[in-house]
Amino acid sequence: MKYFGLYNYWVFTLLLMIGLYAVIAKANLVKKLLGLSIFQSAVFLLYISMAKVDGGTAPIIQHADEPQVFSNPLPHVLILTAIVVGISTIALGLAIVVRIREEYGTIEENEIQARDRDR
Amino acid sequence: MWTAQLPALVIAGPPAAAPVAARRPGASWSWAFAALASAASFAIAMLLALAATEVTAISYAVGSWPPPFGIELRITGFSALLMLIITGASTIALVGGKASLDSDIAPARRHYFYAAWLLAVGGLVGIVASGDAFNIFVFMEVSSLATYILIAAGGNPRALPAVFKYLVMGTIGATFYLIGIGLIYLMTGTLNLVDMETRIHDVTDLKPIYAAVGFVTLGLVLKAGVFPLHVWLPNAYAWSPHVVTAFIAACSTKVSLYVLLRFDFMVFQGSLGGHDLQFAGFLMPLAVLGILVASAVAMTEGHLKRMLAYSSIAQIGYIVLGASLMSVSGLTAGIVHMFNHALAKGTMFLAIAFIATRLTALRLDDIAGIGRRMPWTLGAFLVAAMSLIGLPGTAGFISKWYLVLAALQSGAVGALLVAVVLVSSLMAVYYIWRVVEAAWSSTPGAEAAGAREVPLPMLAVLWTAALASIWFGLQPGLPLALSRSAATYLLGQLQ
Amino acid sequence: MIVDVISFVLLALGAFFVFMGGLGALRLPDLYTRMHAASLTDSLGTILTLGGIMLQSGWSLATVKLLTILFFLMMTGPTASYALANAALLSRDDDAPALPPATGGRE
Amino acid sequence: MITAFGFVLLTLLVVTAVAIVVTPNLFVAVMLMSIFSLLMAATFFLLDAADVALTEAAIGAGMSTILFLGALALMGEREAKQAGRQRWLPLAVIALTAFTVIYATFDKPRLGDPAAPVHQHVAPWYLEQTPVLMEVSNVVTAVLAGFRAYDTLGEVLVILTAGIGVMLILANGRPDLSRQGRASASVGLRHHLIPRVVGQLLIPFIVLFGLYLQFHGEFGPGGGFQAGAIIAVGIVLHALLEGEAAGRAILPTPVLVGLMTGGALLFCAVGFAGMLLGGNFLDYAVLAANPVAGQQLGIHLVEAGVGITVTGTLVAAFHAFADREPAA
Repeated sequence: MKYFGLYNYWVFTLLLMIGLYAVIAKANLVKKLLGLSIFQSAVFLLYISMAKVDGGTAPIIQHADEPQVFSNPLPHVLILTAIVVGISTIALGLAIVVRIREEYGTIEENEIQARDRDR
Repeated sequence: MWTAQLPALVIAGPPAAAPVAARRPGASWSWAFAALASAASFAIAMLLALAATEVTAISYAVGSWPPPFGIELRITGFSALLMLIITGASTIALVGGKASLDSDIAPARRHYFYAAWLLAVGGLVGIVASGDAFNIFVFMEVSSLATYILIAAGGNPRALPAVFKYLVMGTIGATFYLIGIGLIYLMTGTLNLVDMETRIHDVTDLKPIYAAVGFVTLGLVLKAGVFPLHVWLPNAYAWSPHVVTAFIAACSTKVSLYVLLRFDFMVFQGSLGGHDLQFAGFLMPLAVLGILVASAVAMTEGHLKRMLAYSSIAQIGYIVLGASLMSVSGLTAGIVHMFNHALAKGTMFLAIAFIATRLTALRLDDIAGIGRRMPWTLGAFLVAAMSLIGLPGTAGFISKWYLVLAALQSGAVGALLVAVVLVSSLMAVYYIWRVVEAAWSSTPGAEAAGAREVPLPMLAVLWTAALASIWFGLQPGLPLALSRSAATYLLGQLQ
Repeated sequence: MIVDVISFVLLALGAFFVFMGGLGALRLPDLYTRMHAASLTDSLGTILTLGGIMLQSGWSLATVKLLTILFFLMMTGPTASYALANAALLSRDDDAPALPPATGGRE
Repeated sequence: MITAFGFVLLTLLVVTAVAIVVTPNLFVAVMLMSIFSLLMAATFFLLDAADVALTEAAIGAGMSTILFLGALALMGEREAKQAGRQRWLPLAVIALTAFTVIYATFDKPRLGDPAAPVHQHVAPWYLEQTPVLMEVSNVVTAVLAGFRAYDTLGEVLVILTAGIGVMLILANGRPDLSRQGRASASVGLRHHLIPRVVGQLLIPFIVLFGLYLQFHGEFGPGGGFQAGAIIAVGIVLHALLEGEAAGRAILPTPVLVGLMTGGALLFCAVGFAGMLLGGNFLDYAVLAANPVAGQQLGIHLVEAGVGITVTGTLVAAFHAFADREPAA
C-alpha cells in the first residue's frame, strides 16, 4: 500500500511534466490545449489521492448506525469544481482556436507569428 | 441588520445581473443595465469601504455556516480599496466608453459582451472579498475567463493569438496556485485563510509547505504580469477593444497582486522563518529589472497602446518594489500606488478610446496633430500622464514620495532604489513627451486632420477621472488611510 | 461452490476472448479484418464476463444492473462497429494504396 | 489485487499522455485524450471518489471529446512538423517544476494514512454533521450544494461565462449558418438506418439516466453536473443522428441561452431568498419551517440550477462549433 501511495505522486509528477511540456514546446494550438488538459488532470489526481483513507469507502452514509471509514469528501468537492472549470477553459480556448484558423489560415504558433509580422 | 448583508450584496450583485444582461438582445438596453449594475456595486463598495475603516475586518459567513466549515467573506481595508478600484473603473469605463464600445463591438455580440463584463466585475470582486483559498481560485477563473472574452470581443484579429497566449499562461498560473493550496491543505486540513494562518504554525518546516509557497507565489506572479512573466500582457492590452483595455489595465493585474500580498504576508510570513527575506530577495530584483526594462521598451515602442502596456508592466514593478521593502511605509506606498496607477492608467486608456473613435490606427505617426483637433481629450490624457510620471500635486507623486521615503529607511540598497525610481520617472517623461510631440505636431496625419472633439458628456466623464488624479494628489486622505490600514494589517502578522 | 467454478470459467473465457480480440486488432492486416476481430470477440467476451459476475452477485439489485449494462452493450457495440465500417467504406480513397500497414497506430 | 489494478491504470495514464503528446495526428490525439479521461475516471473510482469519477467520465471523456472533435472538423487534423523550435526553455521550466514537486513529496503523509492532517480538521466535521443537519446520505453532495454552495455558485458562473464566451467569439466573423445548416452536417446519419434506430432508442434512456442522477444525487453518486453533462450528451446525440438543423429545431438558441442563464438565476435567487427570509446569502435553513427540510429544499433547487445551466451551456457550445462551415 505504501508503494502504491508513492506511485500516485510519481504519476502526478510525470503527468504534470508531460502536460507542461506539450503546452510550452508544441507549436500546434490544439496540442497546447490537450497539454493543458493533461496538466490540469494531474492536479485532479493529486487532490483525489490525498483524500484516500485506508479501508475507506466513498463518502456516502447509507447506515448511520454502523461505524464505517469514509474517504475525505472535501477534495472530491473541490475537484468536481475544478473539472468543470477545466472544460470551460478548454471550450473557450477551442472557440478562440477556431477563430484563429479562420483569420490566419493556420493553427501553428510560429506561422501565426510570421503572419503577424507581415501585417 | 441591513448593513450586515452588504458583503453578500457586493459579491452577488454583478453575477446575478449578468444572466439578465445575456438574456435580452438589444444593444442600448444591455449597456444601460450593465452600467446601472456596475454603478450600484460601486455605491455598495463605497458603503463597505466606510464600514471597513472602522474595524479590522468584516467577516460574513455564506450560508450561515461558521468558518472554517463554510466559506467566509472577509472584507478588510485592503479588499475595500480594491473593490473601489474595480467597481469604479468598471463604471467610469462603461459610462464614458459607450461610443467607443458601440463602434468596437458588433451588435450581435453586445448582450453577451455586457454579460461577460458583469461576470468579470463579479469575479474580481469575488476574489478580493473572499476569505477562502479555494474560493479565490474559483472566482479567479470566473474573472479570467470573462476577461479573455472581453479581450477577444472586438473585431481585431490580432487580439485572437494574444488572448490565446493569455488563456494558456493564465490557466498555468491558476493551476500552479491550485497545486499550492492543495499542498497547504494536505498539511493543514483547512482552506480558510485565517484558519490556515494559525494551523500552518505546526507544519512550518515541512517541505510541502515550502513547495506550496513556491507554487502560489509563481502562479500569482504569472497572473499579475510581473516582469519576466509579463509576455502575455502587451499584446492582450494592445489589441483588445479600447474601453476593455481601460478597465483591465486599471484592475485585473492588481487583483492578482492583492492575492499575492494576502498570501505571502498573512499566511506565509507569519509562520515561515526567513520567508520575508526570501520574498524580498526574489521579488525586489524582478521589480527593479521590470521597472527599468519595461520603461526602456516603452521609450522605443511606436504603438500608443503597447507603449502604455509596457508602462503598466513598469508600474506593476513599483507596486512589487514597495511590497518587497517589508515595511509599513513601503507596503503603504505599493498599495496606494495600486489605486493611483489605476486612476491614471484608466484615464489614459479611456482617452485613447476616445481618440480611437476618430482614428483607425494608433501608432505615434498616425496620431500626429490630433492634439490640435481634440485638445480636451488630450488635455485629460496629459493630466493623467503627469500623475503617472509623479509630478508634485498629482496622485502619482504621493505614491512615489512614500516609496522613496520607504526606500531611504531600508538601509544600504535604499539609495540605489531611489535612483531607480528617479531614472524611471525620467524615462516616463521621455515616452510621454514622445506622445505630446506627435499629438501637437504641426503636420497632421490624413485622418487626424478631419477629427472632431468628442461630445461634452464623454468629456465630462473623462475629466472627472482626470481631475480625480489631482484631487487625490492634494487630498490623499481616503486611499492613504485604507492603504495604511491594509499595510499594518498585512504586517501585523510579522510582529 | 459449483457456482463459483462456473463463474470462474466464464470469467476466464471472457478474458481470453477479449484478449484475442485485442491481439487481432493489433496484428491483422487491414481495417476491416481488425474490426472483425475486435467487435465479434468483444461481444462474446462481454457476455461471458458479465455472466460470470452475475453468478457471483446472485439474485440481487446488482444483477439487474448488470443485465441492463449487458443490454446496452449488446445494443451499442455492434452499432458502433457498423457505423465505423460504414464510415471507412464511405471515406475510402480509391487511388490510395489498399490499406495502411498493421502497425497499430493509425486506423 | 485492487492495488495492482490501480498500478496498471496509473501506468497506462502515463503511457497515454505520452502518446497524446507524440502523435502528429490531432484526431488520434483527441481520441487518446478521451481514453485518458476514462482511465482517470477509473482511477478516481478506485480512490473512492465515485462522484468525481462519474463527472470525469461524463465531462472529460464525453463532452470534452465532442467539443474537440467539433473544433477539429473546422481545421486540419495534421500537426505540422516542427523545425527550429528552441528546446531548452520548456525543458528548463519542466525540470524546475518537477524538482519542486518531488521536493514536496518528502514529508508528505503516506497515501491513505488516516492520521494525516488532511483528514483531521474540517473533513470529519462534514462527515459527522451531514446526517444530523441535512439528513442527506451523500456527503459530497451536501458539501457541494450545502456547506460550500458559494463555490458551486462560482462554478456555475464559470460555466455560464464559458457558454457566453463561446457564443460571443463564434458569433461573427463568418456568416452564421444556423438557418440552412451545413450541407454535410444537416443530413446527419439519417440515411444510415441502424445507427439511427439504435441511437433514437438510446436517447430516452440517456436522458432518463441523467434525470435519475439529478434527483438521486442526495443518496448516491450524482448531482447537477453529472446530470447536466449526460442530458447534454443525449441531446447532442440527437443532433448528430438527425442533422444539425433538426438538432437546432428542438432547442433553438434563445431557449439554450434561457437555460444557461435561467439556471444561474435560479441559483442566485435561492441565495437572495435566504437573505430576504432573514438568514445570510445562500442560507437554506430559513427556506422552510424546519431547518433540515429547508436544507434539503435548498440543495434540490441549487442542484437543479446547476443541471440546467450545464445542459444549456454544453449543448450551446456544441451547436456553436457544429454550425460553422470549415475554413478553406
